[in-house]
Amino acid sequence: MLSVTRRLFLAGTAISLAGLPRIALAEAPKRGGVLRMSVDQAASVIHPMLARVNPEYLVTELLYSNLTRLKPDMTVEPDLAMSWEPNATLTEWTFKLRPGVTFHDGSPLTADDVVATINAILDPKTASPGRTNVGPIKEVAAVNPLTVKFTLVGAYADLPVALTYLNARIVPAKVIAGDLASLSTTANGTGPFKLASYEPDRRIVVERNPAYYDPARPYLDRIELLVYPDRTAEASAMISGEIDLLLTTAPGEYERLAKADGVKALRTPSGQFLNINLGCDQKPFNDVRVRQALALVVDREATVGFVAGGYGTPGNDTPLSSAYHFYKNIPLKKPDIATAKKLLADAGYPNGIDLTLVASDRPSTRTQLGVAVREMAAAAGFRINVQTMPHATYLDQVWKKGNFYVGFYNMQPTADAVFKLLYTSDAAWNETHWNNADFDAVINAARVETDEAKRTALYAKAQDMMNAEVPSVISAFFDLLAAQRSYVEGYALHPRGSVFRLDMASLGAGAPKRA
Amino acid sequence: MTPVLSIQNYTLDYISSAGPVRVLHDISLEIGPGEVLGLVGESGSGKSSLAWALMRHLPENAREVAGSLRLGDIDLQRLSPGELTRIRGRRLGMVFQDPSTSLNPTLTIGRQITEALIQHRGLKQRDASSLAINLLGHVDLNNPAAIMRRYPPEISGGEKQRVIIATAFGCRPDVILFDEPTTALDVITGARILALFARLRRETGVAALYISHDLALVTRVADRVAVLERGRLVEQAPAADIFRAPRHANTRALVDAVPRPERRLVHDKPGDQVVLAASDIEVRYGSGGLFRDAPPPATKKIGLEVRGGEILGLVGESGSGKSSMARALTGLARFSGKITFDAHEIHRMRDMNAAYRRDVQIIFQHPDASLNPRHRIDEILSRPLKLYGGHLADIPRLLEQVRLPASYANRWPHQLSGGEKQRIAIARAFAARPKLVICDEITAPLDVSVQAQIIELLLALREETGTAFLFITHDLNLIRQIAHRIAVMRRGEMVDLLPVEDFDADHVHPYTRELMAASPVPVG
Amino acid sequence: MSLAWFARRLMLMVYTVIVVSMLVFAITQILPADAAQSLLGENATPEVLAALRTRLGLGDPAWLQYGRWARHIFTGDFGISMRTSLPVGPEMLAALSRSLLLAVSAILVTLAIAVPLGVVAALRQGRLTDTGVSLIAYLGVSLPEFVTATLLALLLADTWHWLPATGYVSPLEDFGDGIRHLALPVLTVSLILVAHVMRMMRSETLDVLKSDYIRAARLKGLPERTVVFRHALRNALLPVVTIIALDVGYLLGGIIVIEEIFAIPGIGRALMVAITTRDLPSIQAGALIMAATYAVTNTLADMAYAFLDPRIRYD
Amino acid sequence: MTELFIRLMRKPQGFVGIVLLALIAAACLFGPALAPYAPEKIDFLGRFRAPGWQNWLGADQFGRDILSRLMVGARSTVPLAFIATFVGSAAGATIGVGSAYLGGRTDEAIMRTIDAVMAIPGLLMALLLVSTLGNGAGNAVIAIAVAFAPGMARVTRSAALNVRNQDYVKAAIARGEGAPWIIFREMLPNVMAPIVIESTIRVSFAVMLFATLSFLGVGAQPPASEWGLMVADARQYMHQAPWGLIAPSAAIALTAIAFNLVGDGLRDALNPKDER
Repeated sequence: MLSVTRRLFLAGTAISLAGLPRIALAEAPKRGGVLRMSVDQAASVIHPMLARVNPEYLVTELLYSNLTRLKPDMTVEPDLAMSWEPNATLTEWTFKLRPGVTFHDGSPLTADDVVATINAILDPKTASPGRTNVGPIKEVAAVNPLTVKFTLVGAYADLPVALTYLNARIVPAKVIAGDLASLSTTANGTGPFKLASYEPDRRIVVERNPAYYDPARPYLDRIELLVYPDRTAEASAMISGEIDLLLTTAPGEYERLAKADGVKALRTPSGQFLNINLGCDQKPFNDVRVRQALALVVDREATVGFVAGGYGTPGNDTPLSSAYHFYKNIPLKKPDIATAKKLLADAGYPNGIDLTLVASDRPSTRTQLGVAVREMAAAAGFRINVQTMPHATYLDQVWKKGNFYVGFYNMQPTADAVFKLLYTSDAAWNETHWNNADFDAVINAARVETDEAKRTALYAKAQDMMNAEVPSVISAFFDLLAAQRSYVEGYALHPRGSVFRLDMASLGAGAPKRA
Repeated sequence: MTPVLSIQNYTLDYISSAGPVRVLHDISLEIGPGEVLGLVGESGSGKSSLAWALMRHLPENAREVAGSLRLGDIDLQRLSPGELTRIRGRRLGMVFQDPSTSLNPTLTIGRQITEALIQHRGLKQRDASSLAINLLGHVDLNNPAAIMRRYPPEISGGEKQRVIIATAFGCRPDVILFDEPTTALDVITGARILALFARLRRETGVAALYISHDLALVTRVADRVAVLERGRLVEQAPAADIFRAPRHANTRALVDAVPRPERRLVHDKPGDQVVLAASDIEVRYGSGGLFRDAPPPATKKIGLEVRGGEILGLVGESGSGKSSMARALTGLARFSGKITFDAHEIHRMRDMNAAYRRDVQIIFQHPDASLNPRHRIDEILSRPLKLYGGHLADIPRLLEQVRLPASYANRWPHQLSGGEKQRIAIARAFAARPKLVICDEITAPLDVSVQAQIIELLLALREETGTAFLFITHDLNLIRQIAHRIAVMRRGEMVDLLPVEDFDADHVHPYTRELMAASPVPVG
Repeated sequence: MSLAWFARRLMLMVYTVIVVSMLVFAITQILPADAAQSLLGENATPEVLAALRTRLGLGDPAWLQYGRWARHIFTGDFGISMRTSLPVGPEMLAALSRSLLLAVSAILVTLAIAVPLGVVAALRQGRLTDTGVSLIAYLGVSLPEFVTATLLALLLADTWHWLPATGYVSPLEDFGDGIRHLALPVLTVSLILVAHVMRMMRSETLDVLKSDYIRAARLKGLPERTVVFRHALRNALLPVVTIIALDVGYLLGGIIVIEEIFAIPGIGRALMVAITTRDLPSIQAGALIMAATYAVTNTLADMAYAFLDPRIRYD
Repeated sequence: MTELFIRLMRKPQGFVGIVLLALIAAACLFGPALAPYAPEKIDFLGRFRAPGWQNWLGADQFGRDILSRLMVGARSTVPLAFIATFVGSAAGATIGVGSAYLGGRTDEAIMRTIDAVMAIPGLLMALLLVSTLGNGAGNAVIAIAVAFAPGMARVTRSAALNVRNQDYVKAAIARGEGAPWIIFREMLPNVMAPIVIESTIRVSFAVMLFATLSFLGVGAQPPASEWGLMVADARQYMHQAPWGLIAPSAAIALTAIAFNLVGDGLRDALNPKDER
């Protein structure tokens, strides 16, 4: 019985083929047309293993495919893999590949390509950001041309989710064996589109891949990506009809877009958040009372207003927002200056405390959070000096080293991913050095627990622990904001923020003809 | 005989922030047909204002208070702008002081002549061109067709003035105004322009108003001379009479101030002892570069000696190298050669010690530029005293020495007149008690009357101190009045070095002779 | 204006480029937070960083790096962008061509507006037209580009919808659309340039009108029209060649902001992106190309000026 | 000095410029005392409040009073621009006068190098320097000063070269005066006028350059109320709250105009046209 539920839960099959929601539609999406869209920064890296920012993820998603794909509800569906199955201890996973898939150059996709890709990502020399995110993989091997077996370091229930990771796009083995760096300027993937022209700071054009494995998709003939570094300008371009789709916008522009004719403003809650990282191994934040005091001065509702322009949800010092699967709704902390003062006094700071909060200049919301918190905290005796610095300097000098700075994170696909990224002792980016053994144990138990209820309970406990001990102050989650012309169909904002599914988009009535 | 140009009771004011300033008082003048009237006056006498009034080109702050200006039967003051363009150039021509700025540098000579001919004589372009070539040939320009295609910067100053004269005469006006037409030119070039003017006048019989500060020159070109002083007409007389029998006291002073070689002002003999000896002095400005040839030397191996108490004149046209000698001797320009001073040998600037710098002083041409505008007079005079020893208490004495009141010590240079400034510069030089003073064209920008006073002062100081002078000038008449010996320079070379008595002798260099001929000596 | 003069002028240009290259190299060499770090971002690990630094040659002494860089540039190789892995040279030159399109258009617009206005202001010195022109000029030189750009975009694009707010369309691909997209940035740049050129034009015209040869032309009896158009305008216009060439320096700086705001993929924005991402080869190439453009423009302007003005030609 | 001031006030541009400068100076001196609110006081309910009786010039995205921020911000904008110009001018003037005094090949070499440095546009130079030195107002001041120095050197040098050829300098050399006396007592006082005029006008460039650097995110840093930074912040909300954009823009423009006017006025006052 157990194995059956587990299989139902963990294994994926091609029955839930992508495009299923489409069946409900009376009309089939119109084929053809050119979609012009904007991104707010250049996709300067189209090497799928090295991409780091959303526009780059978008381009690699158009050109390549993963084994699995993340659905808007944060569960997985098949992509290049038709189905998968773990062993009983969750240490070995077998993936069956979709037959007949070809790369853009016409060569067939085989298990060797998958093996080579995963190995390349895991190779430190590749310097792929995805190295620590694709799961605890010990070994990957081709069983036969269409079957791949992953052997893991330990039990891990979320491997199919991990393989949706944005750098785990499958590339041909021969490219990896030959000139892997060539992927910086050329592309050879199995994705729905092929690279037509690449001028990173000006325009990137992709064209329909006629050999895509799903003959129905993509619907569009061509997508043009234009770079609009200025959000205001980007929104103006959308309003004037220069562009059909913009991936992300600012709250101020969102309201203008929502009011504009022919524009549909898009919004979805997400797990993207800003936090204030507290170095729990150093004075003064090694004292839990100082951390709690700081958590009590922050007006979370107001922060959503100040930082997210009202387009967000308040945070409760845990990294899980309501967009996550295992989110626990804990009553929201309210500002309590008196208690905060008392906690500070108890911790040995009756006359207040002087601190320097570092905020990098990108994105600018980091500084806004700093400024808002500085003013809110002043009442309780925190005298905070906000220091801004260029992002590169911040990464070099402060990130993972400082004990009081503003962090910014995208939503992760799973609860495990975000905890293991930031808060466990063995986290990839253990910024807070909270190093709480109890918390580690809870997270480790949850990642091998297959019972949904027990797992929910474990993650609830983890969230309670963070809410109580405040390794970092998480006061607001951002909603993702975007906009499209109303004739664009089939596009939906994905809460993950970095999944786009433009193969589903099409142009409906009223779309301008573009050569 | 009706006058072609008549000025009756003309009075002109300029409005300044301090109120109206009268520049012309009740002037009445007439020019008959074919007559040349010379108008003489020192700077500020209002002679140029009269010219501008006639040309109807007065500044905006000018107010014509009274009187009339008539060209034949035309009332110049009542002309509309349109009518004016038909009078200017056509009936009333003008030749300007500085030919190098009076031609548009970016239009060809041909264009600038023909446009006037087309405008005033109604010619077609082709006819205007051939007429222009004729006219240019007539003013003794070689290869007029080629000149037509040139731009003003490509031809010399004398040639430019000929072009302007050709243009003025070419439109056949009734009257031509000449505003100091030779002042900006070298002596010899100026003399040739005057000769040209005389010839054209004979040929065309045009009437002219000839304005100049130079009384001697005017008496040679004009039939009648009018003397203007501070806006008042003090005398009108036939040119031949004015030197012989000036009636007005002011005219007499002006006449007396005009340098005449035969009237020597220095009568003693210099000492025998050589104060300064210079030999093989060569000055070069700038050096050759990768893509640049070295310019020719400004002086070529010049040697000269100055004896105790002697006045040595150094004469030449602009560019002859005479000022470069002054710079070399005072350590302002790099030079090669040898200077011997008081048994001290100097081969380069560095060899000039404090004693030499004290003993050899220089006075510059422009009094405006030689005093630092940000220093008061007492500070200016205190520098040599501080450097060479002396007492600040001497400043009143220094001022008195140059005939200035002691109260001037507190003044700023801009509060002084040109002559007064030059006196301060002289006082500064003599504060060092020098053995040799080099005067570099120190009277050139001054009016003749002021020039005479400065010369008188210098000679008086020489009496007192026994200082020797190296007196550099382009004015041969002036230097022949005061120098013991005169060196003549041309293009960096010394062509003559003669005692002043020998200047009438036969063995003078042809160039010197030409220079003498060109220096206008007053008629009478 | 001899051959020697040409040669000297060219030597000066080469000297300029050499000095600039050393300066740019020196400044970028001591950039903190080295390129490898910013390249790898949050995913840098010590061993990966070390490997990358070696690959980029960041460990060598500065003069060695400069020598290598200069030698490559001499052969036209500006290196590979650390950010995009594309060759920097072609990228920057393509960006430059787009910037030059903007710059040249702006200069043409400026000349068309500023010259007549400046001359009119000079001819009507002290009157209402002159005062009006002066006010515009003061406003133009007193508003930073980012303010003008924002306000113009707010009015002309967002409020009145006359022009597209931003973006770049190559006029080679779609001429009409390309021009429409250029309009706002060109207008912004021109506004500031117009102010400057207009002031210069006014004072040059005034100076020329005061000159002896204009007086001579008037007293020759030429009609005022001929005096202004044939004699004055020509001489007043000549220095504008040099002024414009000097303004190219400002222009090249100004387009950094303009291109950033109007999303024009020109060299200014390429440089801005390079500076924020510490992409050394791109910064060095961009700055050098920008300065070289300025040097070349000035050399050409000097030559044009010498060619047009007989005063210089026969010096 | 007073005479100069009177002459300056008599010209319309001098008068307007001086009045504007006086206002700006008052804001710099007394801004924090006069401001109706603390410049960093956030007010959740007052976000994007339109200009009115509560906030005369409106409020920004944090509900901070824009008028107060402008008044306090004057202090972190104008004096810094002033300092940057002063430092740049002083350095440039020293190089310029020195170069003119030395003359010859040294002068040639210095000036050709200065010309070469000027081939790098000012803003680019400032950007490169700031990215090297690190973001921040202090470094922006240094960068602006460095970017200004070559231009000032060129202006000063051409004026100084003129003075160098004046007879009073030659007289001093012929007298045997030392270099310091000649440079500082004979030459410098006579090139002060062009230096002062040029510097005054350059303060307006400095204000704008400083604002531009802040706008590009490398100058003053939040929560400073530097004007350029205020514009940059307000740009994001310009359709919601255009007053946040217009007020600091106008402040920058007025300051720049004031210095331009005074500079032009000084030019006229220091070179009085002769009255015939």
